[in-house]
Amino acid sequence: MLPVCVERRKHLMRDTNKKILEVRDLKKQFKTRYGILTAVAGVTFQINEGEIYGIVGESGSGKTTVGSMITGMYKSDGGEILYKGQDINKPAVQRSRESKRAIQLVFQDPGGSLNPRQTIRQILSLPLLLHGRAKKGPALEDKIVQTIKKVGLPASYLDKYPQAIGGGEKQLVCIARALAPEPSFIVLDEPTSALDVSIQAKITNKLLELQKEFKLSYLFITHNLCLVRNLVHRTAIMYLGQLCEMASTEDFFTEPLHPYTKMLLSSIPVISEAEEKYKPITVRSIGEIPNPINRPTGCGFNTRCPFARDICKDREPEMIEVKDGHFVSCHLADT
Amino acid sequence: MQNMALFILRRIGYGLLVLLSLSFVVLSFIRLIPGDPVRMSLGPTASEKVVREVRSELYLDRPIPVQYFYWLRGVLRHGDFGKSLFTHRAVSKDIAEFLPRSMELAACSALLILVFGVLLGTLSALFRDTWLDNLLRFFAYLGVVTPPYAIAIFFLLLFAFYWKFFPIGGMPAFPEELRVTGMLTFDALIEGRFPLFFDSLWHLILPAVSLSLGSIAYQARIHRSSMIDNINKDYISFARVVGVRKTTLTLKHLMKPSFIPTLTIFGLQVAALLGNAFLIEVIFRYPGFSRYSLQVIMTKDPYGIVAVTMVFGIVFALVNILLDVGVAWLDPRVRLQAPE
Amino acid sequence: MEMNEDESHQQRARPRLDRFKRQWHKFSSNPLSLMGLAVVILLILAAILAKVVAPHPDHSGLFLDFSNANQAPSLRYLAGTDEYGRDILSRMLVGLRYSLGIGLLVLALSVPLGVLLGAIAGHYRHTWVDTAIMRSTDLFMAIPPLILALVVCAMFTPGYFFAALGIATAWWPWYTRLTYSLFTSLSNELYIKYAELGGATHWHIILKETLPNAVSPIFTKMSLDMGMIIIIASSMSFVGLGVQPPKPSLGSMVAEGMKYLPEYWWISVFPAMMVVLIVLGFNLLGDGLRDVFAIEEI
Amino acid sequence: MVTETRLLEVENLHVFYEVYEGVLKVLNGTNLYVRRGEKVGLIGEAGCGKTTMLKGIARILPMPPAQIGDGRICFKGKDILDDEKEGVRMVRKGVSMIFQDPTASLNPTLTVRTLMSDVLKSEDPHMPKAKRNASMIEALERVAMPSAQRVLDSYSIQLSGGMRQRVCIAMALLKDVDLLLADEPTTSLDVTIEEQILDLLNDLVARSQKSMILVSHALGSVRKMTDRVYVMYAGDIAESGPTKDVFERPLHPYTRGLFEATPKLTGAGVSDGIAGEIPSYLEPPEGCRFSPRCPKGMQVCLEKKPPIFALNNRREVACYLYASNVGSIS
Repeated sequence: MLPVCVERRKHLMRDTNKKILEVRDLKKQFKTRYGILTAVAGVTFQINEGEIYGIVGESGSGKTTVGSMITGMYKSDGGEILYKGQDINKPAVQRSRESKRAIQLVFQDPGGSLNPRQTIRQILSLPLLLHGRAKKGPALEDKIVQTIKKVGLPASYLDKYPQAIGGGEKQLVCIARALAPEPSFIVLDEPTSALDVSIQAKITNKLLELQKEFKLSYLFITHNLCLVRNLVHRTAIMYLGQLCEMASTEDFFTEPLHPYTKMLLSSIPVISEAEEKYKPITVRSIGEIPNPINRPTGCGFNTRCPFARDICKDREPEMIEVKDGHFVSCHLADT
Repeated sequence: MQNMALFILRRIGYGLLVLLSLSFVVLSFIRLIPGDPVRMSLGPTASEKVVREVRSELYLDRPIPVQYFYWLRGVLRHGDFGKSLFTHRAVSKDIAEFLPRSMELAACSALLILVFGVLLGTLSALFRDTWLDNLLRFFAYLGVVTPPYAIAIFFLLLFAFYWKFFPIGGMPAFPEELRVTGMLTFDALIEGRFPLFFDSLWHLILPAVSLSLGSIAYQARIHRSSMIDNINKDYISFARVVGVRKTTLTLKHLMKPSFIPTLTIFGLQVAALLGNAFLIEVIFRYPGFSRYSLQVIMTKDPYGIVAVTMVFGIVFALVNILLDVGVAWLDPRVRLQAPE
Repeated sequence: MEMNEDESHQQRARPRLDRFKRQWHKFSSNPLSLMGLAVVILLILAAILAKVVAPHPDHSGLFLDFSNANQAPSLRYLAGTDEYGRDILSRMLVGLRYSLGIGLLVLALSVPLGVLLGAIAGHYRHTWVDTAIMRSTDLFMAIPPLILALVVCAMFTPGYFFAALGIATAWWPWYTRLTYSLFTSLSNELYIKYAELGGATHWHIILKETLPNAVSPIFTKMSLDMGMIIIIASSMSFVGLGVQPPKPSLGSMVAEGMKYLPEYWWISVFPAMMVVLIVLGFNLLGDGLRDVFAIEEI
Repeated sequence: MVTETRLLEVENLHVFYEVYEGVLKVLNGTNLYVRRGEKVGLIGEAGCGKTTMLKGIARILPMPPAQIGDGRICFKGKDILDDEKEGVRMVRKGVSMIFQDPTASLNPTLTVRTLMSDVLKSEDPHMPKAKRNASMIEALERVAMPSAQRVLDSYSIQLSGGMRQRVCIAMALLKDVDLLLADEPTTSLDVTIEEQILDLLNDLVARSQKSMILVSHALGSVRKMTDRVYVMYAGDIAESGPTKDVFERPLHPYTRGLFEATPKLTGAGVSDGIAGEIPSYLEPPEGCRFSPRCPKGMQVCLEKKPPIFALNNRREVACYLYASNVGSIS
């Protein structure tokens, strides 16, 4: 009979649905004047075809670094990134043309991700030409008009400069640009947090619509838990470069197991009585997020965890599957 | 403080490296150009043998790296920058004689730039868009636009010839026994020779002012825009709302951050000052180092030119290092380099 | 609703023209900038038509007329005459041509080289290319610009082209530094990261993505520098390192007039005033451009 | 405990900005009041004039672009707008404010000790140094600052976001003020740190009977912290009333749209938001400024600016839908 932990690990690997992206033990460190900053310390998760996978975390949790490594912005310091089984864990420049086309990215700040000196037409023509979706000339023009119509913007916007349109519309152009090479996987790095509530709702609904229409899979990175509750199929939460808990969104919000998830859920200010009752038993937030340069030993959260015990200080917890599809990385989880 | 010392050491090391490579470039550059400086300085009458002799004495006939080696050894061992063909004596003597006089002029102008630049800048920033601000900005504009030599001529016409308020130029004779630092005004002061002190100061005012007027104007403009930037910053309104008195707010909270860009631009101004001084010294017949360097450059005197570039390079590097230290002291973000 | 959208799309609005109209509107709202532009255009015209406009065109060459030397400004000689009886106004107009010429020549020599090196160093930052280029600019900027210009210019036989070459050797590093800082700060803009991620060629990123955003500060610096260069050029011709006599240059005319202060003050004063006018024009124009482009950035 | 006397009353306040393109008519006759000991919320999307209102009250509106038109701001019964010097003196004594970005609120070139001692010196120049040090340490301990002594000697860049905001709160409460204005105090902080700061603010204000205006576009923090709330849209007050009441039964179409568009923890999906864009202040729409985007827009809304209809239980709403049932809630 296999020891318990190996049994659980085997289950982790086998999965019925077709996997589009799998990340295994991904690591990333940055050299700074004050020492080595561990941004990502071993992260493992999979994303199935047609699924919206959410990564939630506060600043310094490393969620954006994970997203950047998947799109090839940084070189990672270890671990693998498998896109449809093929390892693409190297900077974008060295990746195959196919994987560069298949994975696209939408940044948080719409204003900063559009070149102010180019018209929307020029902005959209770059991805189309780069990934061979159209040749120069009339075919390109039709493809551009078709791309901008996908996100519901009128063709007259093509002759405008980014400064001339509103924040929400700029983000729609960024989404159109990500759709241009007809990718199958899009990394969305806090796409709506720079926008107002009402425009945020429009963009979120448009993303859902596009996901169904083009059978895309998303990696949705954000710090806004309410947004994740309404948009994402499976949620993971990161703290100080490590995954703490991973589950289907329903389980994640109804039965949080990891103390940090409980603390985060109870700290969110909500706007309706129903939500108040929905929150787990309150775990009061104490202490500050530690400096990633001198990480606490053992579990990253032990400096702020009300249930921390000696074992948490010296040994790093392992990711265990407590219930079907519900993984948690905490020594006290399975008691 | 420890990383401040490291910061300075690194800058000095780097500055030396740049100066050495500069000296090599300039030395080889001179050797490559046509024309024979030795023949030019000794005149057509000198015999071929004498010319060859002088040339070998100055290692001019040897390959460039060898000549550079001997020159460097001379500099490092006993500060001998080689012989100037123009003044027919050791270049280091020329430097000792002329450099302090220019330092005096440059220091005086630098002081004027800093004091009046900041003063006018602050005034026109605090009284923004009033008549005073517009007046100061008009003069600032005039100063930036008028070349130093034009200012010198206008001042000469107005104060020296027409009103005869200031001397026309030149400097009082430098009594030999007084030479301590080589700066006439300074030596006269510390020796207590007040009539000489005032006389030399009087000769110094017109050249210093005309040299620095343009820079004062530009400095005032930079300081004014930096003050205005900082007035609208959140930390000023927060300090005001929380209850900091208006005077403390302006003198400490506003001045200190606004001084950072001012100091950086001041560094560039002083550097440009060293360069522009040569015209002023020519117009006012001021026996300074820039005039000497001009003559040396015109007569293509090899060791003279190398020495001149070295001196300007060293002064330039020192000024930059001093200012970097000043900026680092002013702005903890630079000094402490917080981890990102 | 669907139909007229396509129609409006057909008659292709010219985005670039709209942007230029907006910029012109902002530029012309500031009277000072307009004045600067007018002065600059006037000077350029005067320089081109110097021979036609000048009252005594032949005075700018070999000409002696001791009978009316050192005449005070009069109706016949608006700016008076110098010690050889040559009309100062016409010599100033021809001198203007040389001053503007040297300004453009220096920019033509230093800007392309500086911007190219700065762009390459900025794009390939933190590589050996970056260190090589930027350290060599440190070398050229180790001594004051005027001294370097003098040293280089004195190497060759004094002349108009070599004076420009001298100033250019001291001037190109400023453009390398400016372009380098622009390229490095633009490199962490998200649209540049996006282009790199997508696999765009280096050539495309430098020319099509980064340079258009760097052009406006460079352009503003060029017009501000024009004034500075003319001051330095006139200072050099003051000591005889520019245009050789008898051809007129503003700097040398001021120098010659020095000897006759204060009696024949006009020999020095009028050329100096012309230099001031040139520099004033370019500075006003430069400030106007900076305001227009600054608004563009926000 | 909230008393009836009105500490602050803003009546018909007009504020406009002269900018390059023209005149931005931001506040177009806005009314607001705060009773002594009451915590009032001000919610609305970015650019709706919340910060202009606060800065107008604290008299730190940058005067060259901003202009205060007619209208009165009565603080402790006295209008602080008519007599410039006296008004500002009263505000400086009785009102304090904290800003959204703690990093930008602290002078980067000065240590925390210099910043705080300057405030104390301006207050009472003859206070001996030892006493000043003691009150600085005490102020920092009041905001639960770990290792107060080390923080005093460090620069703002050496502190974390949460600690910087605590320093700002400590500085704001150094002098004994009646009204604390908080302009989005926790927007730039993480969720867990935000909760600590909000609890801290709650204790400090409640314990010392101060009144507070909390401005935020994060609706949850306002619901948690305030007794009464104003909803602002494009420079006008859309509606106001007791916080619990407004959050449970929003009346104004804009408030309804806002609450529906905000994603909920219970996960009932997100509405499609509010159609259209925020109007430009250069030529604000005639009548009700929300009319172009309002699903229930009527003809009268387009012509005339809706007055504020007072319903019972302190509820007020500026919308013609409720013109008929003044005094009762439909």
